[in-house]
Amino acid sequence: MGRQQHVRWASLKVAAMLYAGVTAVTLLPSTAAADDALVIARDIDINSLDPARGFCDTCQIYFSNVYETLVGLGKDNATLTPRLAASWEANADQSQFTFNLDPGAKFSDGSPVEAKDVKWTFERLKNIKGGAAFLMDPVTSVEAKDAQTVVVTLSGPNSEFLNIVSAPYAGIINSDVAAASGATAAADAETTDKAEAWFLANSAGSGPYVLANYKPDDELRFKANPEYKRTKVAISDIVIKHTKDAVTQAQLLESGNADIAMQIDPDTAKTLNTENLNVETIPSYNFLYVALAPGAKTAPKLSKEIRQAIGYALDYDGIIEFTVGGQGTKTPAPIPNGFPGTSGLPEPKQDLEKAKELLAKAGVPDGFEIDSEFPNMNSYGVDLSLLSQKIQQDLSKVGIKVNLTPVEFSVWRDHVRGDGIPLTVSFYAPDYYGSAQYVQFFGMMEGTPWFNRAGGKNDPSIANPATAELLKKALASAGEEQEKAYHELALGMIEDRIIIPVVSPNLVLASSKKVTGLRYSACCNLLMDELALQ
Amino acid sequence: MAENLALPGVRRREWPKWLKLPVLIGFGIIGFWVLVCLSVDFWPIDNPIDMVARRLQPPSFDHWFGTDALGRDVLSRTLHGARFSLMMSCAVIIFAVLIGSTIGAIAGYVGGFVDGALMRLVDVTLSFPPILLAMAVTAALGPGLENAAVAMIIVWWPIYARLMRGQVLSVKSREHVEAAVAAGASHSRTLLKHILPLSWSPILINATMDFGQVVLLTASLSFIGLGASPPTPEWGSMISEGAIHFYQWWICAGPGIAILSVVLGFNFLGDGLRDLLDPRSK
Amino acid sequence: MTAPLLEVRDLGIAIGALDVVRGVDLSLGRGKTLGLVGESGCGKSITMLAIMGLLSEHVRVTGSIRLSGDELVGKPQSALAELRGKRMAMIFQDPMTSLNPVMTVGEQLGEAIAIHQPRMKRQARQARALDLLRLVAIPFPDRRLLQYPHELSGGMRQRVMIAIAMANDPELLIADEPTTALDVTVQAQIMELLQRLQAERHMGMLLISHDLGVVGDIADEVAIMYAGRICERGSVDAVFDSPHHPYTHGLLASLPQIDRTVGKLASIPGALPSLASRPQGCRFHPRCFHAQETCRREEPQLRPVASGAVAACHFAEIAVPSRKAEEVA
Amino acid sequence: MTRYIVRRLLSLPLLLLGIVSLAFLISHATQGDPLASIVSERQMDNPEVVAAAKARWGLDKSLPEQYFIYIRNLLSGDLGTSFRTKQPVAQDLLERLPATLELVIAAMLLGSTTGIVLGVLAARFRDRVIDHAARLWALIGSSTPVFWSGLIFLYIFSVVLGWLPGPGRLDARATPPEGLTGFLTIDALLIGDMGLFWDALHHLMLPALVLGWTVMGIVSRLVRASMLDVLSQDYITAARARGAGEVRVLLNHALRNALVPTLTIIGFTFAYLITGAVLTEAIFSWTGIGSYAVDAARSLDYPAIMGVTIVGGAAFLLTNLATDIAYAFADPRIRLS
Repeated sequence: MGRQQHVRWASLKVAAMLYAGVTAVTLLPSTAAADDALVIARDIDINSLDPARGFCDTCQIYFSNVYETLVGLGKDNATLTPRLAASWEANADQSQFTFNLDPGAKFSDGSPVEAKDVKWTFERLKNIKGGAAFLMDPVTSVEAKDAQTVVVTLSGPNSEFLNIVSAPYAGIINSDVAAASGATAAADAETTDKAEAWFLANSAGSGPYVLANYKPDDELRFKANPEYKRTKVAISDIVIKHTKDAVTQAQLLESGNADIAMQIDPDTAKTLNTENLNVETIPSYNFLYVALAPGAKTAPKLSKEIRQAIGYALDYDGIIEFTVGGQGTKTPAPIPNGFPGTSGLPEPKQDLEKAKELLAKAGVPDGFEIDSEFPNMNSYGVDLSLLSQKIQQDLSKVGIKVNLTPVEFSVWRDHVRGDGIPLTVSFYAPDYYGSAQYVQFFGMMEGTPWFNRAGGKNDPSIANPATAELLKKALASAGEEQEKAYHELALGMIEDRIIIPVVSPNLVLASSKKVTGLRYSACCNLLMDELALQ
Repeated sequence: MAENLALPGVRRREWPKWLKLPVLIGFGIIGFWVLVCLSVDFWPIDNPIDMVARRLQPPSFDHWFGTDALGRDVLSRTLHGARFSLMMSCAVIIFAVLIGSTIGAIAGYVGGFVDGALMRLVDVTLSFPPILLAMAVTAALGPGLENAAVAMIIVWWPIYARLMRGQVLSVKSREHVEAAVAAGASHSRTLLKHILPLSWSPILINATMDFGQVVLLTASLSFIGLGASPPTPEWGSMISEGAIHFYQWWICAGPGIAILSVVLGFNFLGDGLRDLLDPRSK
Repeated sequence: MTAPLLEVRDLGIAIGALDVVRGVDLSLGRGKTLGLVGESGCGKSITMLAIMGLLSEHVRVTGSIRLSGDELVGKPQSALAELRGKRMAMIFQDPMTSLNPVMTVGEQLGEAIAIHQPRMKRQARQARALDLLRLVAIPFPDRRLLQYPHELSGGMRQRVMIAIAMANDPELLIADEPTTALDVTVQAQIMELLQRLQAERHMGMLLISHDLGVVGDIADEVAIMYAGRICERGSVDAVFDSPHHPYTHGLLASLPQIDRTVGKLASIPGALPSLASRPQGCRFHPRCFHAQETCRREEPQLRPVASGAVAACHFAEIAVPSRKAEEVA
Repeated sequence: MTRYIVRRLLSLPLLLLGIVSLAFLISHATQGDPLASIVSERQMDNPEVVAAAKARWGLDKSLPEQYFIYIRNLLSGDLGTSFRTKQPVAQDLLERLPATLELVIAAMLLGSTTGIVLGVLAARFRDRVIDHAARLWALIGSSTPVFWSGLIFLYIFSVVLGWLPGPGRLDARATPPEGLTGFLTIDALLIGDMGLFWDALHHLMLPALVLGWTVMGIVSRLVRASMLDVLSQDYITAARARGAGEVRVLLNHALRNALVPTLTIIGFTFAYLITGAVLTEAIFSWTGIGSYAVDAARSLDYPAIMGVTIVGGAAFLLTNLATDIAYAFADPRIRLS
């Protein structure tokens, strides 16, 4: 740039500023930039906006609203409803599914949603091997019979497959647009796909909204997708504002700066001035659990008796009182209450006598020391540090001394997977409606994450031989029989006491009175197209 | 003399009162906390990690500073917290001084390439803003009070190394040292017997003045979540726990005032010390 | 008869309980030069600061200081500030430390003008500053305006100080040892300049010095100060030719002269007493070769002596042989 | 003078290399496995996935190799890609820089003006009540942990009194203008939106106050000391002797000289400001480099940690250099020698 130009540019800026000053004075009474977007306050924990890579709560919300799944979940959080697939049928043993796509469905660029997009999306989800790739584990092939028909073949019977494809991570991507931006579904996609950065700035779905803007640690902005016709979208602009803590979320809501606050904990909810707010506390499908790892490197002896003793030593009511101010429910098994197989499970109870008795029987009447690391974070309104300290106190009553170390979540993940952590706490939220995912995550059988974390490789004795068979049975059956299989699986997991769920925190749905249609969905967390402003 | 009496309003006294008062206050505050550290076990207060009352209770007669989210007594936790803050700062300062002055003494005494290399390391370390360096180190080593201490030693040693090197350089050329070398004293003997005793005082003074800063940085690291682990009643992590329960202001108040008073105490001492040693203000 | 330009009566200066200066009387007419002579620490500089009103509020000033009949003691600082630099100006001992190091010569000169002639235009001020520099005979004055004090030589700096003092044509110029900090070769030039300016502008000049030689050369009258008091005062001729106070005598005797090579104050043993340990009686008696019992008890007052001067010595008439007589002998 | 600057500039690249190397060493001395923050839990046992991830993030190479690759990329302005945001670290830092600068500059302005005023008053009225009060206030300022004063101020001004807004840079409903300087107050003026300007200013006030307080403590202490020094100089008496009034003496003569040594501590203050900014941003949800650093440290996002430490170190180094040069320029005695 020449000097002359430079000077001119500088004087231009000065002029602009002067102009700004003058107009500012004349416009003084005007209010802040009018922006009638609906504002949602929540902690944005996005790890990716690529459906094949992202795996987090905010991602779940984002994918549900920007991409459409083949099958949806009804308002009862149990029935499946048509979405991209107008209809579907399964073969007799539930190992092959045929989806007939809605011919009217269009992506945000106006092109129709076709079978090839479904095939591409599912293959990419599987091949990128990202966070939600496990959803595609049962799938052996996806075939586009014609533009409107997709046939998915599974490796075995799976009665939960329809629930799986209702998970937001299985939302269908516009394959042409994405492929043009470096995305690929090929077998080596995990190394050759270059589209992750593109997905941070663009969306290619058929959902009610499209991505308007994403600024990490700041905001995630949506705007209505004009091509979306399935439901009536009432609000054209929605922004999720990154708001880390519950107190700030509450403040934003109270001051009218936010319309919905998603992570207000029950303690904070009590302090809310509810004059202009709707505050509803409902049971959630999320739960927090204590996990024991008998096979961890530094673990003391953790026989089944000792594990059960620990189960009896915990003060479940106290935990709920302490962590969520009483706003939570007990969860007997590591499957959320209300999911298949959970009705009629025995409620956990504290019984110190029995705990001591079991410890004596196991040869450790005076207790022992055990190391515990926990992720230093707040999940679903529960401060894990608080929870761990409460557990530390409870166990001290039966002579078990817990040495606590808080670590960052990523470190915790690394440790829990590596040498294992003898005693820890963690949390789980459903990816879709269905009980199999819990068995596949918590069950004591070869290959599940918690079997590995609990040290199943060092101590194969913790395996529960019945699990694999029962799961197979559950997946191949339906109705009563399926319910019974899951029930038995749940009882088995309670008996194992590797995973001891301690609290299912209630969810606080807080919004301004203007907002209607706010509800909690088991698959998708928040469905924005149902929202409206009065 | 006449110039000193000129108008600017600068009155000079032989031993100004203000110079002594802050030092006394500083001694008082630090003395109190040291006493707390030594005797807190015998105080009639609750156990700092036991849940002794209902949670989140505002200050009352039974719990002067209220209770926290786990129903623990904030006063008791604050008093017990003194141990962690003061002991940790002590350890950090001692190790930083030992390591720093050893390296500085060697650099200053040996000179040449060793000096150059060590001093470049000092320069580079001092080029980092302390908190970023401490954060990077604790993040790498993993959170925890011990690792935070290591991080802070890494942050602080270069300061003493530089100081000690300067001292050694200035003392080294004095006559009695040169005489000792001429008389055939070994290097280690010369360094230990003739040089170090003369080089200590500025380092000690600096260490006192840095104490408050170490307390602050420890608490900061804990506040970010890179320091002490629960249920340790460490002030920084107490404030960070309190920040979650923002409306229950009393959870933060105790540890906050504690940090403020300790740092203030050391700053008072440091200020007094500086005034004493600065010939200008006498 | 009009009031003298400067009249100091019974001036006392005290800091807390300490008397720094007591009972000082001075008088200076227009166009005249008064030399105030004494060792460092005798109170001459503080006397001068008192006249300028530059003492800190912690210092107590009593007595009377009149500038053309206008009483200065007790005047508020703001009123004094208006007089300073306009009707009375001052030159300091060390031109290096008394010029602001971060301001150019031009800025400082300009300031001196602007303070008292705020309405003068920038350009007029510039021209005036240039005139002033020419007045004090600084070579390349226009270049000097943009220079900083440390870029100038010592003599040049003192010329700048003098130019600043002359900025508003003061009636009274106080020069506090204006040549002490300068090279011997420059000293004479500066004194010459001062003398010339004084004559041209008809100013009264109060010259403070510990150097009797300089004072003898240019002053009309001289006052000798010792330990906060005046011990002898009179016309230069009277005091120099026949000193009546032993201290004056000692000072004169220590003057380096062509025929004598004696060290400074060689003829006066001992040293000036400190503020806190001033002796009873005559303050000079511990060093006086002629001290008697009376001297230890009673403080002598100024009284007229044969030469026409006044001296504060119990034995003014007999104690000191006439200087001339000594020389003859 | 020129030689001094040249010498300082020549040592700069060497120090920068030192900074980069040390930062690299520290972040690779880690105990945690960085893969844990990239690869998803269920895939960690799949060696293919792990190998692919290692290859993708360059973690399969030996340490020296990684080091040279890092240096090479650094020279082309590439600080690597953040594990957490999945964006280039350089881009993340650039996006957040204006927020931090706006906060730090506001705090610096606030802190140094109040600090200078307090320092001048304290020196002028040495040993009087005003001196003691100013010194105590400054001392408290530099002794209070910002993360605590931040919370207390938020509680008082935002919750109890409701005078100022809570955390954040703008109201949640306001949209910041895009593509301008990134300084919200300036941008708002540029587009002539007074409402937005007040909003940004209101949000800026508390954090700037909290951060500025610590600066004020340091500045006022130093200004007081150097004012005392300057006020006893001959040229102050000389200025009075030419009739300069009290204000002129204090500001034109004394302060002008006293500020020269004060300049030297700007570099020193910068270290405090960064420490303060990290904590202040964390409390006030200020999307700047400070909160980025905290998030990076918490999630073991090594590229980001390294980026922040390197950029912070380089900024610190440059500030020190700049203040040293500025110091030399401010004092004509040094400038012209």
